[in-house]
Amino acid sequence: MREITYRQALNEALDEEMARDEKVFLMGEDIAIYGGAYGVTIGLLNKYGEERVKDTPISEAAIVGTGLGSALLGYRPVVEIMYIDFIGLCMDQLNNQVAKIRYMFGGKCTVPLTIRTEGGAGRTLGAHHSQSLEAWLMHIPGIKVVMPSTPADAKGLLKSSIRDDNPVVFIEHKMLYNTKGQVPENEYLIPIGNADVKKTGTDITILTYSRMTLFSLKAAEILEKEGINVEVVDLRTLLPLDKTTIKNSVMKTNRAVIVEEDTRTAGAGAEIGMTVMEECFDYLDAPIKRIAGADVPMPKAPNLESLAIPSVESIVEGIREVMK
Amino acid sequence: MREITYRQALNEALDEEMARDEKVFLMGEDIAIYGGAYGVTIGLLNKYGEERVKDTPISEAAIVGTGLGSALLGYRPVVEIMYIDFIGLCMDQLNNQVAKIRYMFGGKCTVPLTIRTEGGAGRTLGAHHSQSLEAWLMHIPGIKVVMPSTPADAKGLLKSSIRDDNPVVFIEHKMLYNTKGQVPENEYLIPIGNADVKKTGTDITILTYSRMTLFSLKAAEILEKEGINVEVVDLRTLLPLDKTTIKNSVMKTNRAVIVEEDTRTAGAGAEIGMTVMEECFDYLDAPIKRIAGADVPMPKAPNLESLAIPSVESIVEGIREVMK
Amino acid sequence: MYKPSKQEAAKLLRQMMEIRQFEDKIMELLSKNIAEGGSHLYAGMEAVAVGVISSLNPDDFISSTHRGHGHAIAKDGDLNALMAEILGKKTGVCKGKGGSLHLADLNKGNLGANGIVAGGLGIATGAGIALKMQKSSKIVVCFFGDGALNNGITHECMNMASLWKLPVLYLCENNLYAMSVSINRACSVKDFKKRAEAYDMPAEIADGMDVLAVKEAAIRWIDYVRKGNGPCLLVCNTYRYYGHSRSDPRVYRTKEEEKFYKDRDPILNFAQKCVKEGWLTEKEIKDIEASVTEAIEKATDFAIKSPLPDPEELYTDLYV
Amino acid sequence: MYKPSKQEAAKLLRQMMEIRQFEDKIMELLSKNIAEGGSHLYAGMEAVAVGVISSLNPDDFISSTHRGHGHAIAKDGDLNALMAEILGKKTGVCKGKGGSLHLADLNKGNLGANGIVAGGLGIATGAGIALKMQKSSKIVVCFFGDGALNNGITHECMNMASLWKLPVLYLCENNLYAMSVSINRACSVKDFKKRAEAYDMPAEIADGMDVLAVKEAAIRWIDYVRKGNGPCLLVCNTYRYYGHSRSDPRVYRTKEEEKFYKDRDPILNFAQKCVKEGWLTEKEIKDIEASVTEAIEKATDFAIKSPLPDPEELYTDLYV
Ligand SMILES: Cc1ncc(C[n+]2csc(CCOP(=O)(O)OP(=O)(O)O)c2C)c(N)n1
Ligand SMILES: Cc1ncc(C[n+]2csc(CCOP(=O)(O)OP(=O)(O)O)c2C)c(N)n1
Ligand SMILES: [Mg+2]
Ligand SMILES: [Mg+2]
Repeated sequence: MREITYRQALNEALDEEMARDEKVFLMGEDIAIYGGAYGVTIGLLNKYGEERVKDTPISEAAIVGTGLGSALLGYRPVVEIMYIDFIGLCMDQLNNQVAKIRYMFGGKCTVPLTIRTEGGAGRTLGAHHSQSLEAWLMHIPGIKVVMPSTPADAKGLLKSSIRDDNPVVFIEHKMLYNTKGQVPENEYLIPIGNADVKKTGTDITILTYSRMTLFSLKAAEILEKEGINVEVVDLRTLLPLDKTTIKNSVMKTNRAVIVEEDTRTAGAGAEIGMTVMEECFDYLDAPIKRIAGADVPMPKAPNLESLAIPSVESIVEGIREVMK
Repeated sequence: MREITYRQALNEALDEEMARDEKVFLMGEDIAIYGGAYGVTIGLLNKYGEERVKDTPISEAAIVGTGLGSALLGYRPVVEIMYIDFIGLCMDQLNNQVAKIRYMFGGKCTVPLTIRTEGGAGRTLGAHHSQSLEAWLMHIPGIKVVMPSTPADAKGLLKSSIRDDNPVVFIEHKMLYNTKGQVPENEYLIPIGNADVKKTGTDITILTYSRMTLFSLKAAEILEKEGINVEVVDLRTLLPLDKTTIKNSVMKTNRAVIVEEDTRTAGAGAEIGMTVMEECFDYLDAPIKRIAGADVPMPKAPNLESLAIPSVESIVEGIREVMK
Repeated sequence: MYKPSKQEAAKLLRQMMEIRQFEDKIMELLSKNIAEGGSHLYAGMEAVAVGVISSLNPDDFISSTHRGHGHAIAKDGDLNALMAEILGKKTGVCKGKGGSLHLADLNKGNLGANGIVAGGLGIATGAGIALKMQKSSKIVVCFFGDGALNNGITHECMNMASLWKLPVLYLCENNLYAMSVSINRACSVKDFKKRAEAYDMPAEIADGMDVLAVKEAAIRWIDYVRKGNGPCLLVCNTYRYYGHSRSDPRVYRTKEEEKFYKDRDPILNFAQKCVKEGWLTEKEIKDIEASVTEAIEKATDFAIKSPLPDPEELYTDLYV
Repeated sequence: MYKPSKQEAAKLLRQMMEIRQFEDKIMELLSKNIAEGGSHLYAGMEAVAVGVISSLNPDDFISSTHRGHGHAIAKDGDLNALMAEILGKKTGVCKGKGGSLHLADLNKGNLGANGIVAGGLGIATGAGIALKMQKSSKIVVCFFGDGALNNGITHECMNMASLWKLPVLYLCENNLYAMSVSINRACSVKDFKKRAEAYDMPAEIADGMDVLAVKEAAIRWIDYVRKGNGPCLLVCNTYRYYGHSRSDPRVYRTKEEEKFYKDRDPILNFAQKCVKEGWLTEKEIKDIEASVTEAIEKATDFAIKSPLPDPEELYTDLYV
């Protein structure tokens, strides 16, 4: 194995899938000449040409809508919405067309469309470039929602997303692009819908995903020294949730904390929490706790931005409380 | 008091507020000449003229966006999105502009904008005209979300929404427009953010809102005969949630069931449930249960449509289970 | 003027009659509460769907609208399956899950009706991307109403299609109103061709009450698009006879206006022309009409007698 | 050609210099990691903001873009408060909560920068509705980039504004690129005026590198809008000197092209013209420049020394 970045892992996934299946093509703002706002598509224009790597106008609704149209005719488009903050511009296409069309048509079509986007805070970009809106997407039956935390997961899950005959929204995190990790040289896939226990533990379960997995692992290290043995479950896929892994973990530890970067109210953590409630109520020794983003637009000021999302410290603090 | 319909109550609220404050004006598709798809604005064009009752082109994003612009300059627009199913078309305006602008600008503006819309199933209109998307809206800090179940609540809450200096999304239900109820003759307001105990009880709490309040009350009647004494809490406002009323009720009954029409996963019920979990864990004698819509687009077939949302029977059944 | 063969004239007339009688039947079923929910009826506009779609190859694509019965029938839709779908029956073309607003049949090139105004523009334009990448000679006709002209995605899609020279014929059915709002109160420009010029796209306005006029223009523009010249806009001026939906009292338009258009009825006038030009005899026309009536009765019967979907169907067909 | 008074010439030059030096300073702060996050810089485009906004009354409104520093400064923005805002400081014009992408000052008629491309179109058009209802003689100038032209809401708003004859001047800053995508690869029509014609709106294209040319056109169109004639579109052709953001290697454009525009620098050329026309002496220009440098240094100092917001500020200013 070798170490590569999350960005490179994503790039490899796209490259491999494009080489493997000529029906795969890319479309989005600044993905061709520029290589994507965060550099994920660099090099692909030169390798696959303009037809398969399309720069688009700033037309988010049309990007998703035309992605759908081409998918209905047998292509496997991977379209990019530059920031998840802009997803509101294509929510109608995503919710009413992409997600529902197969069902509405009585199963007579498939929509092998992947929508790549990125989210999260950390670069002090302010309220329009720092959001985590996965909760909206979890509430759309008909799509899948994937949010990888490591380079290896990112690669394996993006490849699975592209091969999936269902629409998948694949959400990257801006603060992960430069993170490095071991990634197999050989081709591999990671199945959508499987959580991954990133650290085993016996005292308490953290249910988390995306960048917060890294924060949670660091918190677990600190807590280890205090004798608190934390299990960190990286959900990886938010829709569908891997109820089995969640259940197995919480039935073992009898305590669950959810760590999520999105704003707390009606966030992803609410569904994750209720899943625990419904699957493991009798095993719970303490209330399920959410450590979540503050219910505010993301402020610019760097100190406020840090306060607006969970930190390693606030996770440590929160777990100490539950363990009291 | 007299009995009037939910539709009439809404119409009175608009009429009274327009008469009271010339800064109030209406804007939306087919609200003027036609009087609104569900007849809520009938008569207002004649009374207040074209300038204050504006028919718009089919431009949902612009309807919300221009509503915001006029609110920033001191007007109190009440804009209509004909079906909540179309809210995806203006999610960006709602989430990124309407909800965030006051915070982003350091509190230097107010947005006294009301967005009226309607939702819900029951008319076999299919997947694009039957949704309940309140969960998306609850996840937007900066707005309020109101969903009345009775004519009296509808009137008092719509008047409060219009007078509120914050943006409010006011969600009506298509199956309630023809329902009747006692509505005071004199002017009154109902504060946003207060739940209402529509029936007191001792054995179990139903937390619900909008049309499902009616279903829940019917279920409570049936259960009464079986000796199960149900308390029905009509939340009325989903954002902010009335935690005090929720807490008081569940601490008394020790059991909570959420009845919601929206699709279950990451629905409004998840947040309501987690609120109960966080506020009342130690008082719970049974797991919190969600009785919710099926995780599918709304099917056309009338039998499937009925199955896709909670029914009086499924509520009764669900409560019997919790009481076992 | 386009001159159809005898056979062709019979087919055009038949299809228009099928649509008219289908819609009249749906209205009847709605009034009797046999059909539930809403249906936007195509009566009055038959010349558009039939004129355009009869000029396509069977393997070309269309995307349709909330007013989609006419397009579905013209695109070789099965009357039984369409009627059953509108009633939400198991035997419907979408198994009863779609309904009137979501009639679709991909095998026949119908990419679907749509409950969202302008909701089909993305689908059609994306199909255009696919066809262009396949170097296919197939094309897509994207139907939409005058009301859809003012929605954002229409703009985005037309711009994209023109930029990339996609094989899409944008077909605007201008029936003067979007629900209750007349074009003059919704669209800032009188001449809809200007909307196409904004994307450097050619445009033409045709008489949508005259099936031969529609065909004449459609054939020309289909050919233009098929040859790889990129998209174009064809506006067909037409009129819907019924209200927007069942409960619409139509206060926004006058009885005179309604009469003006009904006097130009696309079916009556074409039938007269067929006789005058010697394409069909009165007798032949009566026979067609009778046979259509029979087909619609059969379809109605089929639909009414068909069972509702099985309850388990609630959860099928969502994910692959 | 528009002829400014001596005082006016000095003011135009001063404002353009303020913007240029402000942006150069931000670039410096970004490189030194004193400023964090992104900033889209206005350098090169100064003639547009200054030419247009100097032609407005102080109580007129503007809406701005993601590239909004120039508009904010020209709309009488306080340099200290703007610089502090970009650094996210408590003393910023939005208390440090907005940042570069959200500079706003309603008291001065600046309805705000916007992180969403075309995000200001609704706000500006809605402000137009309010002004029209008030029968005010104030107007709104709605700034947006060439890239925003192809977004749906632009279409919806322009249609609405023209339909209702709202007092909005749509001001397209055409700097040839939206991030890396050139106008030819994003916009299907070469002549942007056609976009306005699609809404029956007049349009003009002005040289956005020449502050007097901008002013000349702006004065005319502001007057047109103020008189109640409805909206119009003014396109100013211009160029941004820096990359789209800090990390942009600018592979999508040539060094020759960059040089071509830098040779037409709006500040240098206007300064030369001022001398040539006798509006200002070289000495006066030097003095202005020096005084601007001092103001920018002072603002930088102010911003850097200002504290971050108090932690409690996280939860304030959300609801009234
Ligand atoms: C996005 C959206 N907005 C509003 C509606 C409600 N609605 C359904 S049909 C219609 C009018 C459409 O007018 P037009 O496009 O001219 O088609 P027509 O009905 O005249 O055939 C409206 C407003 C909708 N379905 N979708
Ligand atoms: C809706 C939306 N899509 C994409 C972006 C990312 N983005 C920021 S600026 C920009 C280019 C804008 O180009 P233009 O409108 O021409 O303005 P310019 O940057 O050239 O001044 C893009 C794509 C965004 N902020 N908002
Ligand atoms: Mg119409
Ligand atoms: Mg540009």
